Amino acid sequence: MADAEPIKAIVTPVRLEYDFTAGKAATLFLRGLARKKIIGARSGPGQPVLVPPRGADPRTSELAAEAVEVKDTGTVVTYSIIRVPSENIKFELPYACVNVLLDGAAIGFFHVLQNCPLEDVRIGMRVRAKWVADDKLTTSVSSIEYFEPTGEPDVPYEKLRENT
Amino acid sequence: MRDVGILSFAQSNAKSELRNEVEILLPVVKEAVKASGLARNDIDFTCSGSSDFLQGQPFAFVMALDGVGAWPPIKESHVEMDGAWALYESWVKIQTGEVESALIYSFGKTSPGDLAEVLALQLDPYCVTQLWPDADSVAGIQARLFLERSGRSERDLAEIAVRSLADAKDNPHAVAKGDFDAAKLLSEPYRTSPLRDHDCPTNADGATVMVIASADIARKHGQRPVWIRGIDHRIDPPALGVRDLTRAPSAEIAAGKARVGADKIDFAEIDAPYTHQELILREALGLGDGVRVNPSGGSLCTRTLFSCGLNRIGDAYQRIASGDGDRAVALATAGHCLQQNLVCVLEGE
Amino acid sequence: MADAPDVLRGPHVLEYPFKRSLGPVLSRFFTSLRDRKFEGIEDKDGKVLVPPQEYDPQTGETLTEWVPVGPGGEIVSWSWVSKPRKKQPLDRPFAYALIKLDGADAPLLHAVDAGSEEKLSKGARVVPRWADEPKGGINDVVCFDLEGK
Amino acid sequence: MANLCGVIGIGQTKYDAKRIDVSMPGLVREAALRALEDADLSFADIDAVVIGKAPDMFEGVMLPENYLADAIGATGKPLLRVHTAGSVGGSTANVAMSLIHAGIHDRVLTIGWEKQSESNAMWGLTISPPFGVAVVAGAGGYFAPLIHAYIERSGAPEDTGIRTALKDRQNALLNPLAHLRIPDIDFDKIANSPMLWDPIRYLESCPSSDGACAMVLAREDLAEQAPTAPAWVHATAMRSEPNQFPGRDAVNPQAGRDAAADLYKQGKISNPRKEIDCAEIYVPFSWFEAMWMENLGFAPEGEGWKMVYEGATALDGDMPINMSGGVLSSNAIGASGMIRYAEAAMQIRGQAGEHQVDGVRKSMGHAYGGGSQYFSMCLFGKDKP
Repeated sequence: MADAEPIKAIVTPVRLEYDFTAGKAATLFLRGLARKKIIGARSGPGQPVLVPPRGADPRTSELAAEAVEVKDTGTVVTYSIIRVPSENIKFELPYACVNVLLDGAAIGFFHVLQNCPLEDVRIGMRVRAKWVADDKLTTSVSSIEYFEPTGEPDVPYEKLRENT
Repeated sequence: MRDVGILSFAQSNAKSELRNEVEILLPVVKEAVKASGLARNDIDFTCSGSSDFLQGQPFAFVMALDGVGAWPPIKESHVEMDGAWALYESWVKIQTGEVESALIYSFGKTSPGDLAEVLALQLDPYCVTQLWPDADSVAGIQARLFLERSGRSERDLAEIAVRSLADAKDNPHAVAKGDFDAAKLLSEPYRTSPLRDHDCPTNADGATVMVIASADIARKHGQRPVWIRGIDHRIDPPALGVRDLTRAPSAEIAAGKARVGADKIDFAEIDAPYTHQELILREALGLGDGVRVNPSGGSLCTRTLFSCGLNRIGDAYQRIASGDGDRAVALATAGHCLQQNLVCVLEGE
Repeated sequence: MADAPDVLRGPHVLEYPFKRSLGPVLSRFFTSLRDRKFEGIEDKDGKVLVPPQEYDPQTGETLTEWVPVGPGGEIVSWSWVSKPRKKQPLDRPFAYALIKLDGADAPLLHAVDAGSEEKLSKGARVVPRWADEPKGGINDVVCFDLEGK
Repeated sequence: MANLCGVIGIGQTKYDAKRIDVSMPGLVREAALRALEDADLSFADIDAVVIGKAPDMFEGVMLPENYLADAIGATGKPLLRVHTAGSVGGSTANVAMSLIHAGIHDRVLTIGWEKQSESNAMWGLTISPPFGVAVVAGAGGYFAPLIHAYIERSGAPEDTGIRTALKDRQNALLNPLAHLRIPDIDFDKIANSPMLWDPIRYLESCPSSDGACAMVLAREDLAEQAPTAPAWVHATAMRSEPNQFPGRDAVNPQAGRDAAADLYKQGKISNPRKEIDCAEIYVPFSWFEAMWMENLGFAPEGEGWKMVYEGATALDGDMPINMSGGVLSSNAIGASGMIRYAEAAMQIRGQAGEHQVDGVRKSMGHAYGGGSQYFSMCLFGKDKP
């Protein structure tokens, strides 16, 4: 024992369990996903629709609690091709991570894009949510398996600039 | 030093809160801003306090910006500490002359995690955390040493709990409250000896918000100005075996710097999560037996971690503002066994 | 949103095996523990600290004087845990205690397996119960037992 | 501002992927002691400590500064812990400076640190709550889309990022403390390095480092007595804005523009590119140099990439940026912002060794964090303001 190597490092495992609460606005959104609907929220009529909603309109800090359904189609406002592995991420590498401005929403929504060659991914591309099978729908963003191209003509960048 | 006055204070405390931090903060910020008489955009500086580990999510304070009026961009800072230290940073900022007013907020959710285990991560990560001592046991070790040194009894501790719970009845924001009998409490089993349930804090979820300003603005506010007459904070060494756990030298130094003893203290609001800690802090602050402590019920009845220190200062402010006393001391604590303390002396005009 | 739905809740687990490099002081302390020996370090006032601190708690000066201590010691203070948690060192009621090892001045926090709280007192003598296969770490000491148990 | 503040001591650790030779206290202390040595002071001379780091989850210790109190000589003193995401190293220093400006303390020690090897930054940055799906892989996953948007807007040539990376990696060879020092670095080596998050290549990304950086600050009369002439603080600025909202320009954020405007106004700077001699800017991914040149007003909007192309940001250019090798060469997250400040101050004090720019009279430090939401900046001068 005496001539064993000195201890230079120790491993201290930490495992903490939390009972996470989603909050009111996010609950509306998540319950919508289980019904194949994308529900955003706004602070009042004429105000921008936030998806996913976090409870407030960040520009005004007014409560954004009015539920508004948006479409499951949208436009890629920006993207990245992910080629680096990361813990907690389940997609096969490489994959396209896209920020989608859903039709009817005022802020972009991050998800993955599939059924599209990586070299074709571009800003302005029209996409649609691919939902999981009805019996797999849950109160989770994973109810949307991925986004895929619709084949519609691209939206010119100038129209999107505000949202990048 | 420039005179700095408190313009308003608002709080939200609940045993368990299902809203997210944005949803909790938003109405409390609105209430405090409205009561300050200032428009949100006219408040020069913003500073917040919170801890990522309570929720188990890094950067919780980043999302909180949605609910606190951060557009157009604000001069803002965040301490990974109780909001009382955010108040300190804001007070310093006003002292520099760069700003005239500040919004301070803090939030904490103790309910999502197993707090006893979460707080073990605050101990020595090499030699102590892996034994997973829960916070109540660590406080119990301190309590036993204190009772032995001071000659106080478990009955003295129970009476602190009885008094705090009774006082909390008048505080609509208090989470635990009611009429209890010391003898009956003492017949209950120990939780972590020598502490029983009544000696340990009732943890809560919530937020606190305060608005402060320099003298000219504070005087225009209309209601009785309440001034921050002294504010200071200090820290003791971390190792539990190294310090005298029966005393809080950091609180003592801070009390001296904040000039607690310069004049008569009418009452105190002390962030003492455990009954015996109130007695340790009473000594450190040099408070006589006649000084009323924690008319709000204190952190024993409502401990919204990372928010309850600022909450005590806010409670003291509200009491003075409403005319119930002229000079008060408030204390916020952090770390195990009162390791770090902030002392704030408030005075009504 | 008058008919706000019941707010969703779900389990969230934060888990990581943090790897801690030790530096010279903790490395020596844990290596000694692996060899079933306690060592402390002297602070600037000549007090022996266990676990060893890298720096003087009051002045921040570097500490270098090692002193063998223990293995036995006495209880300075304790708190009785009647309902142990899963992560805690023992699965039956036990005490967390500050233990002053023989030759040390500052006490060390560890668990004491006494069976019942009545057997504990200030000054009670304890001895370490070593792990079957010490690996170098505070858990090389499973807990302390009352001496002569 | 009422009271002047000077930087009189600077200390940094050697940055490395894994500083397995030290504990957390040992790491932080290495920087603190070097800063004290530079100022010819000891812990006893320090009135207060202001410390910053990014999320506690990186090390798995809650409020680690409480555990570190004696290692950093804070016993019996005020100890403040700042956390403003990636900008924290800068904002920590700003808070420490405000203690001197306010006349509250005479000498303050400020420290930024991170020991990322205790866990894994990619884990720490992708912790996501239930009901979500992690799609954004680490910081690169978040910032790569912004770079795409920048390219789309500005028409910047696609090798802009490679050029910045080459410049920073060459500068790092002149800085003995830098984590990544690649002796045979050249354009092709960067261009051929693996693409991680399009358009960010491996060698266009910051590493994950262990390290700490510390500064000793002092009030005017004490700073004048320092063994090495101080870098005077001419101005500090901080701004924050929400993460995501309709119409938010995340490529050229308003908070950054406002902070820069505030800094220049306080520092009486009318033409930053002319009047500031060099700057250390927070560039964790190569393209951000071009983007921040615009945000900081060194270049007109859409033309930041031209400064990179023209070599203006090189060590011998008219606006040297990241002489130390920058965040691309050493990234201990909680320290990174303070390193920017410290390196900018070292340029004023003539302490930058092989990466020293001649005749620096004014320099700037910059940090940002969150989703390009948090900004902190500092302007230093050789002369008093």
